[in-house]
Amino acid sequence: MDSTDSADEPSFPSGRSLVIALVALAGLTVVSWGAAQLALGAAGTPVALGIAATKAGVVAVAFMELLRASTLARVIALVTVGFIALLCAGTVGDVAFR
Amino acid sequence: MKPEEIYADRRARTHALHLGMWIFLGSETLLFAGLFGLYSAYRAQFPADFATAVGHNDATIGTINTLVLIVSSFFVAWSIHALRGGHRRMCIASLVTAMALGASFLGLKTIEYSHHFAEGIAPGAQYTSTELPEAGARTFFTLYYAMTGLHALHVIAGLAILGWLATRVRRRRTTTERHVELELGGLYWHLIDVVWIFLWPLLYLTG
Amino acid sequence: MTESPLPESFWRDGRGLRGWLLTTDHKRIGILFFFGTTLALILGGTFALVLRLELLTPDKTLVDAHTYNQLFTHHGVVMVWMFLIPSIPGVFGNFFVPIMIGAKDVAFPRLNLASFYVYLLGSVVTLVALVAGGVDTGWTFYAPYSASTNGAVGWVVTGVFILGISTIMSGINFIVTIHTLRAKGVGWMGIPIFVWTIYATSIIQVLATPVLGLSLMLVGIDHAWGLGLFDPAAGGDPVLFQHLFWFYSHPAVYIMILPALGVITEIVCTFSRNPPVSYRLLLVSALGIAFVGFLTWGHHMFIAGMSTFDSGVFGALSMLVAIFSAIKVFTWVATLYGGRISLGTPILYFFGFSFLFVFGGMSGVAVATSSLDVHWHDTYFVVAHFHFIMVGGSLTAYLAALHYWFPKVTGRQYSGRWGLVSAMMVTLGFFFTFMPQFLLGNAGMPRRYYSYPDRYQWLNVMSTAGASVLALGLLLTVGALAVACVRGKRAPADPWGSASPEWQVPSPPPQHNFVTPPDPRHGPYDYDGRERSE
Amino acid sequence: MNELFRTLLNLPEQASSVALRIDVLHYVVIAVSMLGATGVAVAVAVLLFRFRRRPGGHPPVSRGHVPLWAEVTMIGGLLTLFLAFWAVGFRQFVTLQTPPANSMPIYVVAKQWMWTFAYPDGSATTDDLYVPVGRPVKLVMTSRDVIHSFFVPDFRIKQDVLPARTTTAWFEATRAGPHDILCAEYCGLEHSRMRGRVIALSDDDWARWADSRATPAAHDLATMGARVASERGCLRCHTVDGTPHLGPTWAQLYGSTIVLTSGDRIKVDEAYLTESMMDPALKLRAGFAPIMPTYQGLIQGVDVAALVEYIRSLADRPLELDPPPAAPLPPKPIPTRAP
Repeated sequence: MDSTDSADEPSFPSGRSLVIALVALAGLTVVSWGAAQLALGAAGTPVALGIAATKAGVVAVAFMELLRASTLARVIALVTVGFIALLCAGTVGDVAFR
Repeated sequence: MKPEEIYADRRARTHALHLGMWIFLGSETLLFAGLFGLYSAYRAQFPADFATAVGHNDATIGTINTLVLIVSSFFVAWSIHALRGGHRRMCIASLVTAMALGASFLGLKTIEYSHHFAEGIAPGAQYTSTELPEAGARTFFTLYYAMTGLHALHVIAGLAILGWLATRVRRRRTTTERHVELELGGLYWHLIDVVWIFLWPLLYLTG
Repeated sequence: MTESPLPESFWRDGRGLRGWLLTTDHKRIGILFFFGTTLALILGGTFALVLRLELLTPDKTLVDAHTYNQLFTHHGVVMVWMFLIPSIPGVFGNFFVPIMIGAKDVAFPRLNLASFYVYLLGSVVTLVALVAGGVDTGWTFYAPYSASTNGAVGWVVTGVFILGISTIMSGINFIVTIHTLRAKGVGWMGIPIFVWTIYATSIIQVLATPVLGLSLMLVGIDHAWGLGLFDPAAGGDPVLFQHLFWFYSHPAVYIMILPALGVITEIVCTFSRNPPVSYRLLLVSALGIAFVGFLTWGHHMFIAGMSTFDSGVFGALSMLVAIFSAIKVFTWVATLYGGRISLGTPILYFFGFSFLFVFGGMSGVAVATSSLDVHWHDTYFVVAHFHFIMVGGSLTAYLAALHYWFPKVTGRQYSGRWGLVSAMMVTLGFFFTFMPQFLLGNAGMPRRYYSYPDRYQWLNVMSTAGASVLALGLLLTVGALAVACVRGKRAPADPWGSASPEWQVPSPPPQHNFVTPPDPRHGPYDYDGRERSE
Repeated sequence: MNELFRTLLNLPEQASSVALRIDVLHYVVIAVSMLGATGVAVAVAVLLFRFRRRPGGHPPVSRGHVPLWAEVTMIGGLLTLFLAFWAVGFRQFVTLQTPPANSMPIYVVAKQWMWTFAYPDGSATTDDLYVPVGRPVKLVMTSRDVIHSFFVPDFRIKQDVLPARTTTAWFEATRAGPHDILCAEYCGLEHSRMRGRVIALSDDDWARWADSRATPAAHDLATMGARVASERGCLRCHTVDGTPHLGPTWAQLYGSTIVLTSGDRIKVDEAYLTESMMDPALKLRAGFAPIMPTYQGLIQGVDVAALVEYIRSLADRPLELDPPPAAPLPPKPIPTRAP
């Protein structure tokens, strides 16, 4: 029963897609580690966070089945990220311009 | 009153439970928001010190831990996949593997903590190390302990949940037909993974 | 008088006390919350009275400075986290939201009961602080003072943290309920505005509360073991605590006021027998307030040593919130126009509310104007401002709701005459308590002052006088309603002639809310349609 | 007009150069608020009466839907009004935040529960702040314990005073006489008694007061700073003649713009100098090692003031070698009330 027999929803991720996701995540981790060794200086942090965001996306889509979840779930995901960004912006906007 | 009386059918209930879980996950994530806010503010205040302090952290352990959590996350996802396919034993096996990985994550964390304590790098007032720049490094490591500590608490909770789920599957309470709790528990474990995916570069890489 | 017992209703389930303590019926949980929050109101009110009496004279009147500092701290903590935040959602939200959307219960009944017991636990832990030495930090727990003071800070922050968990639980419950349990044919645009405001409130609760929980935990740990994250001596920055605190606590203001705005909408429509002049505007403004409320926290910190840049940004953003509130006010007034208005206690409360809320809100615009805030910040002007919103707004609306839904919940009517008297006493008492405080603030009397220069005395005396009238008014309300519970005339299903679903079920509602399945053909404000079909 | 409103609103006297301007905005905003609130309440009352349910019922009124243009005008109008408040208010706020260049610096140290003031002439007072009328005064403030807030209602100024950081406020008294100083940020048991007075003096009173402070062995704050510098061993790392050494030289340091390790540029002013004594690593100058210890709690407000004044006095010193300042001078007693 449990949403298993639901025609109107996209079918469950296949085992293969899970494996692919795992490989992708491991790969990105190594890339991120490598990038850190290059000492990119100022660019280092954005790069690292960019990769992290990509990985988070992979986990959300492949493992957490975010695309199968309801729209509200996707909205929540976005809002959450947005609010963390907001808080950081507010505090940095204070410290940096003091 | 009984759930059956409230909802039209079980699918409606499953939907509701998923919704509730997602909202809860959002709330959980914002628990870390404050720490991320502090981190970015202090980093803007002591850029140089933070860089040095990050460099002082053992990137190898951090990276291994990242891989460990990712793989454990995979096994949790796999356990759901297995159960949906009706492979009960494989489901249990992958859950146990995931738990083992989670435990080893905590093990590595403990080793790391002990190294730090040995160097007098303890949170807040207990911070005695002098080799690193005084002002920034102390703050960095206090935040480091707060962030990783809060995360570790979630890992422990996650392990408990996974254990509970494994026994439910073994006792045939959670089955191919109805396994919403497995999906929800999985979501929680993946969130723990996602949080760490961000903590790792901030605390180990961007030196 | 001999009177047949009330019809079968949720009040009786034949399980006695167990039936109450272990109930998962949203209506009963609402009642439990009513008793919890009422106790909190009485406790916090008592603290307030002692504070007011102390301020009768420029120096010691009743208590010493230390006790005074603890009293205003606990007054704030109790009122904010044990009364205002859970009051309307916990009591009326729980009771009516499911009925309004045609559901038999909330999405997670057990979670709902749990949220009550967590609330209870949190309250107890918070109050333990009173016997464990009290806390004198003020409800804002500003570092580094909160870390250095020797009070039971740990107890209070833990208690508030637990209360936060309860808030999040019920927030999740409401959002999911409104999303998944609307009866067939009840669309998003077919639910009463009150449901929308509870929805918006829940969103804020779920998103903001964790941030508060974390920052309070940090303060607690700092106080216990010297974490030093906000302690300048350890390179920490106390202003950052203020950022975290207000990131929650400003939105928290809207947690407290949004449900009140929903109640007012219901009352205005019912009593004027007019649909809201614009349903769309009301719901947009509710969600707007919820969202923009998150962008304005910095206006609490203009003179805290925050960067001028932030002051500019937050000052401008703060002005937006006022717009949304103004939209609501205009919609209510326009809704009255052309109505067939029957006068009753609830609508009288609305009359008081209309002045108090608008002036309170406008004084908010005033303090958000940065150069003026420099003079007003941390003076009694600010105290008066947020009491206008919290008491003149939220509490007034809470009392209005109490009188509006009393017949539905108890199945009995109360005396309109006593309702009128108490409503007037509450409104006037409030007015004379806090109007003088605006003037005190202008004159420059800082808040949290135990002793003050003599020139401030006459206004303080006036304020205390008003406070005692307010207290009497509240006692009178409680008394009148208590009497009505046993003596009141039997109330019909729909005494006010409303079209909203909760009035279409018997008073008091049966155990599973509906005798006949809810009829979605008529919207909650479709008065004529109802009449025709009856 | 002004007097009428000021009395109505129970505002204190306008004793600073900014007070009147701020009050005028105050009048406008409060008037608008009052009118708005009363307007709404009256409207409600009228409607409640006009449309009350009567036995016969009143003739039905056509209530068309609110046209979009009406909504837009209403919302737009209000938004403009509020943003106007913000614009005017923020400009005044910026004025309040930026002291005039020619203002006289006075160093303020707050502690539970008293205010100490150190003047350029090396003297210090407690709780009473003496200033000349008609001359801008810049307060360089720091706290020794928790957060306090320096509030002078008559001047319409207020500024939180933070530990381990300096905040500044400024005012120009326009009226002689005492003006209350109140602590506005809750700071513990005696918070409400942490009061002082600004004693604004007319020019000749000010001169007389200054003389009365002057002792036979009079020397100004800068000289005192030179003494403190040698006593505290500052000169072991900092030179005063431009010779490079462990720490940045003080010659021509004040007012210059330096580059920090973070890469940011910063102008060296009272705030930066004080901050660097309390938390040297916070804004470390590029090219120097973070070796300076913090003086937080080790050095009194007056000495800090003295050092800063001394460094100020070296601002236009020619960069040539000459002997560092004379050996320690006899310490000068500084009047401060025991905590």
